[in-house]
Amino acid sequence: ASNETGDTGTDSGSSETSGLSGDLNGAGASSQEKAQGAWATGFQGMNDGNVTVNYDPVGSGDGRTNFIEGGVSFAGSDSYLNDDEGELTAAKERCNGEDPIEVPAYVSPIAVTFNLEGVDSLNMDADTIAQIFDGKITKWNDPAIAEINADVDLPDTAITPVHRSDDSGTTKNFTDYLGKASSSWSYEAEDAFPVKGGEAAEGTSGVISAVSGGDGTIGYADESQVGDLSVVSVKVGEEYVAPSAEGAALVVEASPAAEGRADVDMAVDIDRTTTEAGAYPVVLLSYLIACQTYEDQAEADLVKGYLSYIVSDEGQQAASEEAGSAPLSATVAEKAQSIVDAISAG
Amino acid sequence: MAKSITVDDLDIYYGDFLAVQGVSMTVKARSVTAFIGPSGCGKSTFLRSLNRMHEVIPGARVEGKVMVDGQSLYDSAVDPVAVRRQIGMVFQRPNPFPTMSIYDNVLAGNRLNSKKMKKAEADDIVERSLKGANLWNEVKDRLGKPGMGLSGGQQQRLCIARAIAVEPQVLLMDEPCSALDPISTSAIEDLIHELKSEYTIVIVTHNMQQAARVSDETGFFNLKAAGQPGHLVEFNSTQKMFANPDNEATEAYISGRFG
Amino acid sequence: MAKSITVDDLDIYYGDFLAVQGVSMTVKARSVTAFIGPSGCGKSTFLRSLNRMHEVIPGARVEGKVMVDGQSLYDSAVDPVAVRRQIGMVFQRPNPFPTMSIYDNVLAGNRLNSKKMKKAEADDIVERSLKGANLWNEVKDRLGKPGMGLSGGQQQRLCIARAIAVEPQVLLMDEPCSALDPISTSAIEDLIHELKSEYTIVIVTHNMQQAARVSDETGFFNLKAAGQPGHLVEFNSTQKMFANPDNEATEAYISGRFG
Amino acid sequence: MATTVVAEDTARARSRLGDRVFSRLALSAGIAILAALAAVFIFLAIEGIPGLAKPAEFYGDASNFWGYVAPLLFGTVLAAIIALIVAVPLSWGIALVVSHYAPKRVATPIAYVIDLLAAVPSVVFGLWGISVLAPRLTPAYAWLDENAGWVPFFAGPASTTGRTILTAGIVLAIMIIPIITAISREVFAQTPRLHEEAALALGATRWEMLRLAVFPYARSGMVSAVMLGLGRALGETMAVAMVLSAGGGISFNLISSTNPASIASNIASNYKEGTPGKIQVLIATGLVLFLVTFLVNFAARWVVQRSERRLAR
Amino acid sequence: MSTVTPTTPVRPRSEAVSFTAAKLPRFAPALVAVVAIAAAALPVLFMGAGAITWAVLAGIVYLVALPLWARAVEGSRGATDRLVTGLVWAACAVAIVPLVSLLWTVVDRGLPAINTTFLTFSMYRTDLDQEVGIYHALIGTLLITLFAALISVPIGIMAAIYLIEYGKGNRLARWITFLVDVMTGIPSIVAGLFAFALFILLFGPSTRMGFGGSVALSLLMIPIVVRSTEEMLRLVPDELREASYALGVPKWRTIVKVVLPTALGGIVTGVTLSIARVVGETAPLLLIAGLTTRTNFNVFAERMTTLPVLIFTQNANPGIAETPGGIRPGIEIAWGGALVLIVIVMLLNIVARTIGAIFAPKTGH
Ligand SMILES: Nc1ncnc2c1ncn2[C@@H]1O[C@H](COP(=O)(O)OP(=O)(O)OP(=O)(O)O)[C@@H](O)[C@H]1O
Ligand SMILES: Nc1ncnc2c1ncn2[C@@H]1O[C@H](COP(=O)(O)OP(=O)(O)OP(=O)(O)O)[C@@H](O)[C@H]1O
Ligand SMILES: [Mg+2]
Ligand SMILES: [Mg+2]
Ligand SMILES: O=P([O-])([O-])[O-]
Repeated sequence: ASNETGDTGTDSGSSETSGLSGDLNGAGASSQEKAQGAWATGFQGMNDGNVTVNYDPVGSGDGRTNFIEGGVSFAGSDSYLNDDEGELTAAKERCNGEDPIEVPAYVSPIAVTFNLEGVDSLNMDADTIAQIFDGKITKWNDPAIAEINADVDLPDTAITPVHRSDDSGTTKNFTDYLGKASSSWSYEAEDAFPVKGGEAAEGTSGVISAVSGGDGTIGYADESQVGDLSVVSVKVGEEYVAPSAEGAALVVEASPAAEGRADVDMAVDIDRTTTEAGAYPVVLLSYLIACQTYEDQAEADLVKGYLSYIVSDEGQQAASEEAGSAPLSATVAEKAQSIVDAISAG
Repeated sequence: MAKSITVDDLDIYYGDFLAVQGVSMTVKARSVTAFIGPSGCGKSTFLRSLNRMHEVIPGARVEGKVMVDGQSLYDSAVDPVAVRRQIGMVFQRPNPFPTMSIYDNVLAGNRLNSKKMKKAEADDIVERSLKGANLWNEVKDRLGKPGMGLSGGQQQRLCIARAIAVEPQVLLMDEPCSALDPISTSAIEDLIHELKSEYTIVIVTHNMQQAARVSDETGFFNLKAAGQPGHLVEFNSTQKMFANPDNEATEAYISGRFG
Repeated sequence: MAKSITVDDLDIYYGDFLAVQGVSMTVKARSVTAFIGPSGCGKSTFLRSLNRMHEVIPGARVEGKVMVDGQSLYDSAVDPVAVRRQIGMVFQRPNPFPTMSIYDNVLAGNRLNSKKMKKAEADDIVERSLKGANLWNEVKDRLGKPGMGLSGGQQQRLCIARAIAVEPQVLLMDEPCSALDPISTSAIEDLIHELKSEYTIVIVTHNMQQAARVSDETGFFNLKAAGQPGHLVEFNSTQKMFANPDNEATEAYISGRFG
Repeated sequence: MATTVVAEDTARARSRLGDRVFSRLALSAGIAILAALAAVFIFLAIEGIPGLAKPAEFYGDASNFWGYVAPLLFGTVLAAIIALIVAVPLSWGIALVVSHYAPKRVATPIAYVIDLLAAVPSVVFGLWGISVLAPRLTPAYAWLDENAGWVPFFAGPASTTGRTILTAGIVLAIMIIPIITAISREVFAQTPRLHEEAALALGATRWEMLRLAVFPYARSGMVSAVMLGLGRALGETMAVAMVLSAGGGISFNLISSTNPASIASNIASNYKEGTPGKIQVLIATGLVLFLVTFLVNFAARWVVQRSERRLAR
Repeated sequence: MSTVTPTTPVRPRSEAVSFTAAKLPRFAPALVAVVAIAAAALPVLFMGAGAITWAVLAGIVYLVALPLWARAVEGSRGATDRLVTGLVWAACAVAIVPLVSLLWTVVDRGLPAINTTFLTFSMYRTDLDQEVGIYHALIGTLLITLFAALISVPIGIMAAIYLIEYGKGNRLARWITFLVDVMTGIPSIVAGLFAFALFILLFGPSTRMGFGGSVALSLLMIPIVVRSTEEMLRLVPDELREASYALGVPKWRTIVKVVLPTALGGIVTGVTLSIARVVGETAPLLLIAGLTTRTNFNVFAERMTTLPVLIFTQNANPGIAETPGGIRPGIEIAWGGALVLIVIVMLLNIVARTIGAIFAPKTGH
């Protein structure tokens, strides 16, 4: 195509030109797709269009499998590697026995969004949200909701909770939040939505269409995709916090590292019960998974260059612009930068 | 109950192609009328216009008048289905229904009336019709077998049986014997003789002897030249036609005959 | 170049059904042999076994011997395709190729066998063959038009033209004139007369006069009873057959004749 | 001109060789299909059989594989049946309009427009199903719930978004209409004139002519067409995944938002986030679907053969 | 029916039936239609139902009233015929409605996206402000589908030839016919998984190639090609084959030169249909053909984007709109891509029909 000639984008505004060339292939979480598009664009611009980054949004699980089998150089994943099915060990094997790198790359608030005639915004605590999605609260004028929203005139409409029908990182993070922050949610955090019944929809865009297509619907989705729909402000400490990029980044920064992980592994267990002011704990955190060393020098350079661009200010800003994600906080970004900068050929 | 048919200045078209031009004649009730003429002169086409079978070909149409017992056949109020029920037809090529047994083929037309028929009555119709078509003896043991398994001549007789099974008023036959052997032909001719006391019969034939033998009146069709429409050259009593035709062309055609 | 055909105790089957039983005869080279007999007696079936067309029907097979100029037709070394190229056939029902023009239909046998031909040569073959089939005048202005647009009789003559265009050694004709008018029939009969000086011709016909007129020898087939296989009743010179047949059944059939 | 029936060796050899090569080619093509199918089956078996006996946590709510696959299977079959019930009469109707009712001027555009339908990507069917069709059907579902709630199919509560199994069935129906129509109209149109005229000359109305001459002739083609449509309905992935509000168990309730997923859509939805063990389970469900199409075709064939035998009497 | 003894030949019916006696006036359908529309308007007016309800009610009233009237005047046969005619046209109308709605939706939402940039640019960018297009996916779709057709059309047609011309009724042929039917039920996602597994096995884990997608699509195409071709070959009269054999034409040439051309119209329809069937497939392609922003002309190496995959991924992750409440860029690309895809198949259809018309049996003047 006429836009693919090598000299386009020289005025991309990137401060440095790393002078790399070749193809870099990744695969994984579809949540990262738009952000990956932005990163690829920036990285390709830095290298005068001599580089092509391909990212197959096949899903986190398949992305991890692909990475482990050596099909791609890096993976994007909504959950960190674990050894429930030996994936962590396998990834280590794939990386010549070295611990795989996992760095946070994409942070996005998950909005609880609803469509109810005459109502623009609502406050809810974790318990209320949990009971709604568990099918325990079935009317919008239920006392549990009415109590918190004294100044809203709630109709007697039935609540239709909308959840994801496909396995998804969003669901896992959302149910993780419900499980940890509320006392009434008895299910494990899982990719598959655990409650039978309710309305199910495919993908984030499916949830958005379902929510906007019915009256009295409520669902959860990546905040950047919510558009005109109303969102719930979630109780954090004593405040009700609307989803925001800053709030999301704050939570990630404040969350403890997962236990027993290597230095290069920045897996965190998000602190869903934080009471820090302004923090918004219903977040999705998506990682990049790569190796510390690659056999091929060119591959190592590309992975290193690309990942360090991603965690850089510039990269995070590009993703925020294109995909609406929350830029990593300075401390997290700094640590990630130091890890990816150590990628080498060996 | 048989009908007479009066045709007045009939033009028959296939789309833009004028196949037959300006035919006028009267087919008498309770008689046999034969059409003869060289191949391609429009005999089949004209015959098909007598029971509105012509119009089933896309683009085909007629101009002019066909009156059956005083009713105009091409009147807009006329139902072609009712016409075809009463003016039956046997085609040049045998066309039994391929998926039906011999028995069902004979009854195909009767079953359309969705009258529930008793088995005995149905058996009776089948037997009478097949006997009428001189096929009974050959197929009586395999009435349940498919009609397509018969030889060409047998198939044609099956089609004749099927046509007479619905007891039409007029019977149009387009070279019904061209695929038949002499014995079957003779049986059909006998049948025509028998039927004409009550039916009006129109038959297209290439066989001049057959025309002479079975028909009361004969029409001779011809083409003026290749590519030109066919037209009716002469229509006369068969006797006169074969003994002393009015028209030179007729004489030429009939005397150039043999067979 | 013509061939003689010797048939020895031939049984012909459709699956388990024995259609024709125990036929023996010799068809002389450079002569016309006619087969007559009532419908369904197996004339077509027998004819088709002479150029191995019978076996294209699933389950169909023969037992016995057919020798063409001393070569056994059903020998395993014999290629049926080669047989059919030299023993041509015209069918009871006209079957022009629907995708081809009149011109291409005539040349089908030549072209399909992938012979490369010059345009002039091809034109020549088409003209000769169509003239031979007495169709040239009617179609010479529309050679490029589809063959299916012709009337029934025209189509049949087209098929005859197609068969003689490949210049076979033997020509089998299954009631080639049953859809033809007298003028065309006469032309075909003339053609047969002409061709027999170089070809061996076998013709099935229902028309006793035709058999008498064109053939040198005649075979009479019959069924012993319905459901029984057909068999050859008598095979004799046509003259003898029509004047003074050996067999009573033949006499009965021929004298019960007309047409 | 050759003097022997056994024509020159070269010619014979050529035609023999041509025939041999061609028939071998044809045979190999047939065998290639068998091989491809066998390969798919072996692949499904190798990857899927371990998925039949995993620890219970792999099967969600169910305790074993069969409990997991049963509602999926039910959903697959239910959606396909709805699709066939809707699509088959419509398709045959359109095919008849095109082949026997409409004048050519009208028939050609209709046929053309229906063919276009075949080209619409599944994804777009899905998008259209969610954004256009489902909302239109919501009032109808509410009405059914109120007025026909006693019929188990319409037991309700009616979905407020309209993304029910009935909607999915209708979307599937629209997707298979072009397939069924295209093949049916070809076979309808191929009925020999001779037979149609035979029927008309007996005084048959147009419908009677269709029954007498066209349908018997076209029957095998009509069955093929339906089987092709059924195959697509059973195996359709994306449109169902997008339109259907899945996640329920076995239920004949057609208008609620709790529906069983179909096997194919379930694979597509859950494959991407799946861990290796989970994927084996999903592929095992694919194996089940494969076997089901096998059985359905077996049954269909049996029915057709029986009716043909009855016809031959 | 007269009571004749079985041996008497049949006689014409004694009652003379008029040709005109029993027929509804010509304007009857139109009249009933008007009345039906008016009658259906009543509940619409009083109960406030919408246009759809109105149309449905009117249709039902028409389908009941006209046959009933015909039954009274023409008898049951006429009534049945009219009912069927009504039903058949109704089926057509009912099927056209969603189609038109669908096409309208696609055109309405897709048209704004389409311009030269959209058609000639890929999605490869070096700057976020650069414009993008679907050229790469267009090429990918065309090539992958082309190769899928190159695999399936010969195999499918040859297999159908085997079934009809050679295998007629033998055990192997029966099995193939049966298994082809089974094959139609392979879900596209399974075809994709299969192709993916196969190519990984053959060429290593990092294999991504368009050809893998072609193989997956072939699995979906072949049964359609076989089935439709089979039906069309079955309809070629044996007389034609015999005519050709009788000219000394070998069987294979008869098939190639006589049988196939006669059936060509239908075969072409079947092939077009099969292409249309797979050209919109998403699931199998994402796995094995991957996704890239660049244009790739080589189906045998590297990732290749196709339109359906692009539509799917763009719709799933549409990004954020430039202005709040505006159309998300991915959504616009998705609908634009869908429109282009439909236009491609439309063109393909026209080409196929033209070919079909050129080679179709010529019956008229
Ligand atoms: N379906 C058709 N479409 C167009 N033209 C046709 C059609 N059928 C016949 N014709 C043409 O109409 C003319 C008359 O044909 P018709 O079949 O009526 O002749 P015919 O006298 O019956 O000939 P035959 O004795 O050979 O049967 C011929 O020129 C023929 O080519
Ligand atoms: N394809 C077939 N399959 C089974 N039986 C057949 C087949 N064709 C013909 N027959 C049977 O074989 C016998 C001989 O048929 P054939 O067509 O050879 O008779 P024919 O003498 O040519 O009759 P006609 O004069 O009517 O053409 C008949 O009983 C017929 O029913
Ligand atoms: Mg005629
Ligand atoms: Mg015969
Ligand atoms: O990003 P998802 O995994 O929720 O699609």
